[in-house]
Amino acid sequence: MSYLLSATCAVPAAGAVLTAALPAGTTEARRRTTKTVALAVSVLTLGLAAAVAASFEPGGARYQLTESHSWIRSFGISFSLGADGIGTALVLLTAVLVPLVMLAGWHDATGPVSGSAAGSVPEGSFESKRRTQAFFALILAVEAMVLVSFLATDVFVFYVFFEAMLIPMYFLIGGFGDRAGGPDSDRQRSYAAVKFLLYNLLGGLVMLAAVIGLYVVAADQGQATFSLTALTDAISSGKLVIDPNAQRALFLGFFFAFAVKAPMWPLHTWLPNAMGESTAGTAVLITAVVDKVGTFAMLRFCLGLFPDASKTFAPVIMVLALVGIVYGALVAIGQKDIKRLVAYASISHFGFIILGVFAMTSQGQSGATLYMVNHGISTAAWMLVAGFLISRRGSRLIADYGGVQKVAPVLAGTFLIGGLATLSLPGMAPFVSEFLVLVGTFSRYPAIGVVATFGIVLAALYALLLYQRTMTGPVKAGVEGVKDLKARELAVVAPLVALTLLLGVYPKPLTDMVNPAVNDTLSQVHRTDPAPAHPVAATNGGEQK
Amino acid sequence: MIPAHALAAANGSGPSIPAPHIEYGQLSPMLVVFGAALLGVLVEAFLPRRARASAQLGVSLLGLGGAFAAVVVLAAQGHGTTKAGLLAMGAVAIDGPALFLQGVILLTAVLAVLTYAEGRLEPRINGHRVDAFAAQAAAVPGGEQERDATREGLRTTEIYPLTLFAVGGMLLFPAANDLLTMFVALEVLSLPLYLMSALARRRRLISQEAAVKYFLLGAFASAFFLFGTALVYGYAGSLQLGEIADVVSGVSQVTPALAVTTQNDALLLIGLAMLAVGLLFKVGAVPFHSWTPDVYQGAPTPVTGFMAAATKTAAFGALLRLFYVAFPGLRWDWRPVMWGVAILTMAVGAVLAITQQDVKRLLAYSSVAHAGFILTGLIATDRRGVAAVLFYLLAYSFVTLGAFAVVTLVRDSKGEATHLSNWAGLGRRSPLLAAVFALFLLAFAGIPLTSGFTGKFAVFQAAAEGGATPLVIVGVLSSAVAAFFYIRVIVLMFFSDPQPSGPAVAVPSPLTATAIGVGVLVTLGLGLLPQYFLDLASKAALFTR
Amino acid sequence: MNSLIPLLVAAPLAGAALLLLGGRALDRFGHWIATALAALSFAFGLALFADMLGRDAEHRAVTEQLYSWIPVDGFQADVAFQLDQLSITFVLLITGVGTLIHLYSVGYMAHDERRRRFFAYLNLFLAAMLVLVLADNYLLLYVGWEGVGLASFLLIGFWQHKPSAATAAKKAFIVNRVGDMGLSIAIMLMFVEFGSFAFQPVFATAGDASEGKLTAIGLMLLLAACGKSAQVPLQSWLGDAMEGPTPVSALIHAATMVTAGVYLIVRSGAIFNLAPDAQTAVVVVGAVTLLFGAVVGCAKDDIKKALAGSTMSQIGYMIMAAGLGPIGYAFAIMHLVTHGFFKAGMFLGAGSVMHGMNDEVNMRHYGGLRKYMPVTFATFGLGYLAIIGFPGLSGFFSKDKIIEAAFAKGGTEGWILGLCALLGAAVTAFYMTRVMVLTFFGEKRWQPDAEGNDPHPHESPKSMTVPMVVLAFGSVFAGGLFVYGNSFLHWLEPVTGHAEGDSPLSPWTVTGLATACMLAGAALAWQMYGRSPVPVKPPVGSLLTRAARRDLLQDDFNHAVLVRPGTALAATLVWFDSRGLDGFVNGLAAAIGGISARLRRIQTGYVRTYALSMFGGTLVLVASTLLMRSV
Amino acid sequence: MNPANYLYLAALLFTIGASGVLLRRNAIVLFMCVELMLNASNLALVTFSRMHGNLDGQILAFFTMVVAAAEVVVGLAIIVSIFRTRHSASVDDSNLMKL
Repeated sequence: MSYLLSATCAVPAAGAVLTAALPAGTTEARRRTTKTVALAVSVLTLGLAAAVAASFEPGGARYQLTESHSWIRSFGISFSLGADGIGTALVLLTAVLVPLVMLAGWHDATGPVSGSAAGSVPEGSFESKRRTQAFFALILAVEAMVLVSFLATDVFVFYVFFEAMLIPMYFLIGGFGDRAGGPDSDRQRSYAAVKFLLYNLLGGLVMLAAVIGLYVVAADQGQATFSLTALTDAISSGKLVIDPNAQRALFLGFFFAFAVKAPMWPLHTWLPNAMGESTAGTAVLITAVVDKVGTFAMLRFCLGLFPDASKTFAPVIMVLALVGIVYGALVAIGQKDIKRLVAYASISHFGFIILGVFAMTSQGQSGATLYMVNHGISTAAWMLVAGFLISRRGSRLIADYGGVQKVAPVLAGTFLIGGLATLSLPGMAPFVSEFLVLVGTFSRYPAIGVVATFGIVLAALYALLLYQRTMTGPVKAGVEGVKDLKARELAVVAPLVALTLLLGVYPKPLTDMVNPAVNDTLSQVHRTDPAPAHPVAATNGGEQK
Repeated sequence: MIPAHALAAANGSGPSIPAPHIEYGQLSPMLVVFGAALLGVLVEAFLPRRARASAQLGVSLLGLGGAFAAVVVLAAQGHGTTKAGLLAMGAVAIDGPALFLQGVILLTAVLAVLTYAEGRLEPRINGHRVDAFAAQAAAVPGGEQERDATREGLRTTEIYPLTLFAVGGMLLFPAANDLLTMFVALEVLSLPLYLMSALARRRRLISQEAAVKYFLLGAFASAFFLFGTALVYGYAGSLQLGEIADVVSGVSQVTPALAVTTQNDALLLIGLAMLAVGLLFKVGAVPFHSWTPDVYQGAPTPVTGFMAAATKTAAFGALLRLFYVAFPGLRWDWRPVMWGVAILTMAVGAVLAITQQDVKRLLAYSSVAHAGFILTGLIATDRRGVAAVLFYLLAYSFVTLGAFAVVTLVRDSKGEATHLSNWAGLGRRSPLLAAVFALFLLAFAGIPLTSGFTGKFAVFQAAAEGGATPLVIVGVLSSAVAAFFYIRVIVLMFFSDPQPSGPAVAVPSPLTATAIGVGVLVTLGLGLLPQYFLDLASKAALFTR
Repeated sequence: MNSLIPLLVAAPLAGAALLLLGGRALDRFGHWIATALAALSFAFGLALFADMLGRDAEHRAVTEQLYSWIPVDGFQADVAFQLDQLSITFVLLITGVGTLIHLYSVGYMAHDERRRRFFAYLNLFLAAMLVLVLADNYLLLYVGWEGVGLASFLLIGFWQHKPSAATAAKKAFIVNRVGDMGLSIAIMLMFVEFGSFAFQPVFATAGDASEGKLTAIGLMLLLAACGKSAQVPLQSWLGDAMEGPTPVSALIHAATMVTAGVYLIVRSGAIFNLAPDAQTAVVVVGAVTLLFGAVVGCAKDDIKKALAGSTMSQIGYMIMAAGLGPIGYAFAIMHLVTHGFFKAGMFLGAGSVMHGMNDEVNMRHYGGLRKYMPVTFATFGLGYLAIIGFPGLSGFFSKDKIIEAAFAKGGTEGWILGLCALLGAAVTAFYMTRVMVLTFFGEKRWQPDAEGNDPHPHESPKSMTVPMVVLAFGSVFAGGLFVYGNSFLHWLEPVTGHAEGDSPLSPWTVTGLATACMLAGAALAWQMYGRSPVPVKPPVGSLLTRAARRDLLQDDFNHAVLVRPGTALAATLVWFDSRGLDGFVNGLAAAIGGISARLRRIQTGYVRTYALSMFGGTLVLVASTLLMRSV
Repeated sequence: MNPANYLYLAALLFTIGASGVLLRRNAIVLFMCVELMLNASNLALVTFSRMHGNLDGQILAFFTMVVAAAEVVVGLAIIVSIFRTRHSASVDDSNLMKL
């Protein structure tokens, strides 16, 4: 048994404890030590994640590097981890983004708590001393829990961490704002944090009922276990037959939680608040990492455990996802707040991911998985640059900006790249995934595919409108002083841009990793790709000459 | 049962009265506690005032510790499992549940006694350290006599023997194997609690009011219990739970009297309902909960903590024994009714807590909601259900005690600052304490990786396996509502600005710190690595009869 | 030799990357790097062309598989290039004209502080355009397709500080996106139908698919072409795109990018040939745009916008020709190439005029410039003669062929199309003569600007005039060269196929008619603008003129039908999101809170009330226990 | 006499006691009503004891008396101390905590 996976999860967890335990940040030097330690831990995690990816053999078993430790025998729970292609891809995404988020939020935890209550944290108070530790420890805690969620091969273990990650996330949202809100930003932020927590908690609790229900149903048929692999094996071999009604109910229980987390229309309204009020780094953590657990879980748990119900509900879900695509984009167009705009854009993108998952074609699901990764990277770039901009001007309102490209061309350029990635420009990573999702959807549900394609026009609208309004035109009052990106900020954006381009031109390593897992998922739901009406002859592509 | 002819036979054979066989060894936990209580009374009578407090503390800790050691030894000897049996002529059952709950009660009591002895919170009076209890309980609040007593630094050290008596009753309550013993235990545990409620040093008026409400309603409930006892006795002709079960299921020999009384099922059913009323009152189930908020608020906070944790444990023990030993045959009659009670309890407790403004009342309603959750486990009517309830009680006791211990620390010039508005910004003033309280609240809310989650999972799983799926769904929804108010408190503590004249957090002595620390450890321990205790609970989950 | 194909793309791409990442250090000579790389790409193109000429017609097409791009089960997208006669034609046009325009820009942008970035974008455009024409499958074509869109966006909006430029750039991209949607759907349809979207397999299997499916694919491709080539109904962006620097208008919005739609349709000939309905749609779009653009061109006073209208109209010709099927494909491309020369030349001329006139674009403020800018006048004039189809110049031959082909379509359809084309030729002559006269003839009408500086019109530097001269050569001779021995037709035939139509008119008749139309149009324009002084302030004009000045109300239409309802919808949804969805959830929370507040009142604080609730509870408990038994 | 009559009486007494608890204001009277309920139970216990011919019920009745006595001690202590504070034995005056 290899311990690589548990090490990958344990390092950030231990790092969180270590960071929290470091001496209080009374001086700038100590604060820097704290940050450096946290960053080092996250880089170490990245190294371990890379090791996981390197030892993952695309052609091998579905779950590799598996390990299992007895945890709560009474409930049939063992702490089992295993990496499949989909999980590994997302582990990599997480491990890449966290150090960048830390670097981007290097100064987010210092200084006043918020614009309005600037004086509310007396210098030298316990809180002002511990804020840095708290911020970075919470990020590491989120990372650890997300990693476990991506690697868990036990339904219960997944559930526990799926749910537990809400708490550090909640404190990140509620405790650390971007200093750009209005006079009642404290109240807004705590509202956002509560909303985030309550929505997700409700989702999680409904899922809890379903998790229990699943166990009861399975135990009735002699499969008293939470092990995902054991359950899916039993289901596909017919040893475990879940009666259709029960299956539908359980599916909905699981799906509800994931749809809240993803978030899918109409359960999305927590996301704009949460992303709008938190720091840019936290917003990235939410939309690029934490929310991915939702879509990831749809693919792994909803489809794997409830194949028939998934098929039953697929059309309904696809329609909701479609509504989400168009709705999210339209509402994004109508936003006045930069970060909320990005949030609604994400809602639109999550629609695509869900579409891909439930199209149940290999293109759709591979596309959806790639989409998760690519959306993570591209939105991170977009959002973090937006955050840099907001921190300079101290406002989130689009109307407060104009002509930034004149004073900060690099910032504007990277912001444009982020926007172009968001609108899935070919040559950039999101295009690959979006097109796969569209093709996958179209090949089974042509009408939905066509309407979803309309989303690419709307995406261009919101992305370019935002760029036009903030970056171009004459320099607005208040923007003159905006400085261009600093070295630290460039170091955050550069890897993201590079990855966006690299995965746009050469996504093969990723697709190779993901494809076998997707095929396995498809075989779990007994779905095969629709065959072309008039397949071309075996000669595929060029090479005749 | 002592049949009349046996007595007659004894008469015939002369004046000698056959001595009942008493297993002192197995009863030693209770005997030790009662012995310590009596010793406490003697201490009160004979020791000089100065020495009393520490002597009482020592006696109590020794007594409780000794009793706990006895419980451990008994359990180790197998009295909880293989050697479980009826003692004292069938009046007391020492079996798994009894020993387990006795252990829980004793541990809670130890921690509670530690919080009683806390002397650093109240300001010193004339150089005397004083605790949370009235200087002289008999004195009129605000009167001359009270002023004198206060000036002399008097302390109501009677609280210790009273607690020991209550603990003795609590130990007996879940072990009581006939209705007589149960009734006596009920009274033995209740009467000291009535008095203890009245002993608050500050806010004596509401303390006295709490006592009188608790007393009158408690006596009222006891009357129902007693009448229920009479009716059940009338039906079955016996007070012993096992024999009642035999009569109910029709396996016992039918005497002429039984032939008449068993005709009348109403006797049995009304009796059962009334017994349930008496016990549901103690656990604080809706609609017998109305005393809880008032009493929890009015009683001295250390007493509230003790009461909330230990009374609930003991009462649920008795409820379990009553339903599982005496009335398993009536399952189809009481289960639907208890369904209703459980649903009402969960829903009303959660909904009413939302609008509370006082932290102690909030915790009181929370305890009502938790009674509902525990009832879902009770309804499972199998061994798993019992194990789940046992585990839940263990988890809940420590969280509750810890939470109330934290409440004692948040103070202003008027004593404890229990109004929630005073808690605003606590997380900024003393993050550690706020974090601890947040942990307890999260455990109450059932967030994974805390003991509350494990417990909730256990009872819901048991309920689902017992076929009570709707109950699980109501439980889940109530949990969501409940989460709302726990989170509200967290928001208040962390994300609101502190009031300028807000309360200060007192630095406790190691006594309270120990209580809180143990609470934290158990909360995390049972959340992260609960297996040992789940095993223990499931091993203990068999009633003897 | 084939390994040169990726280098074609790589050279300008490397240039773009280098210039963008290189930073300030490259400010001084970055433009020369870019120009050199464009020229290098042209050289590679020439080498490949020479190589191709060395092989016989059937073996000229080559493919170069680079790597597997998106491999997912059943879905194979490769980065693979296909170089055949059609694509090498485009390669030479793109890199050739591209290099000239790079050269021209060196002078034109000499004083722009962001010149390095401009050249980076130009290089990026070249790379994307080359990907577009070299791709061997539709998905890779799509990459180039949107890549040129991006370059176009960046270059139209190059002067971002002008809100009008930024708006125009965004508009261009978004309108193009609508077209791109068509291309996406077409690709998806192909994938569903054939399991592939690479050219060769799809074309080989196209015959198996139903006509309905092929029509659908064809219509979607047409939508894409409409977007990129500014055809009705997606034409609205092109006029605004003139906000970009003039070299951009010349290269992207005249010579190359906007003709990509024609390429797409010709390339997909195998599909269109089997979908007559789609072909009909194509010719209708072409014919309508031909006239639409021409009418708009007549009314504009902005020289670049007049030329843009002309571009639209000329591409309308090409699209129409492409819609005619095998009779027209080769001629569409031929006109495309000649148009590339003369229109690029004229745009550069216009740029040269603006350069000398302090960026004045209103032709009513020009006049008599031939004396001040002789080279510009000469080159522009040659381009003018070419576009109106003056006999012997390149436009004469290529347009003539299209008009012939239109008649050759046969039947009523043929007559309608032919007459449209003739009418278009007349109008073309009219508006181009108008441009020519207003700019170079008549009285000088320019005035000092606000600060009192006289414009001092002057000839442009060498780096600008040389490319104009070269292009003028092309405008004059390309047509004759192509028609000589039908060389161009034979060159393309292996790719596009060719069929002779059945024209009701003899070629000479058509030529005669076309020339007559041209002369009539030119004469009318001379009559209106050459014989009498031109008012500096435009006259009110007829209803049609006023509409044409507003681009035949295209923006008003779009605004009323799409923008305003769209904005309203977005605003409604924003409201719905916060009040509706969130309101529902908040309302639910408030409802629970309300229940709680109401329920709280039962906690009266009176012991007797509590006792009552207990008593009542007991009664209910007893009753329900009894009830359970009786049920 | 038919033992059922004793039971009816017991039920009646219990009901009277319970109604008293609900209706009376004076804490002492209220408490006495609880005592009445306990005694009603005692009557029932003794009756049943007699019916079944065993002594369990009677023994419980004795215990009840002891418990009742203990309750009186505790209860009076509490009630008296409240009375001394407020000079009122009405339970309706003890209404500081509510909602």
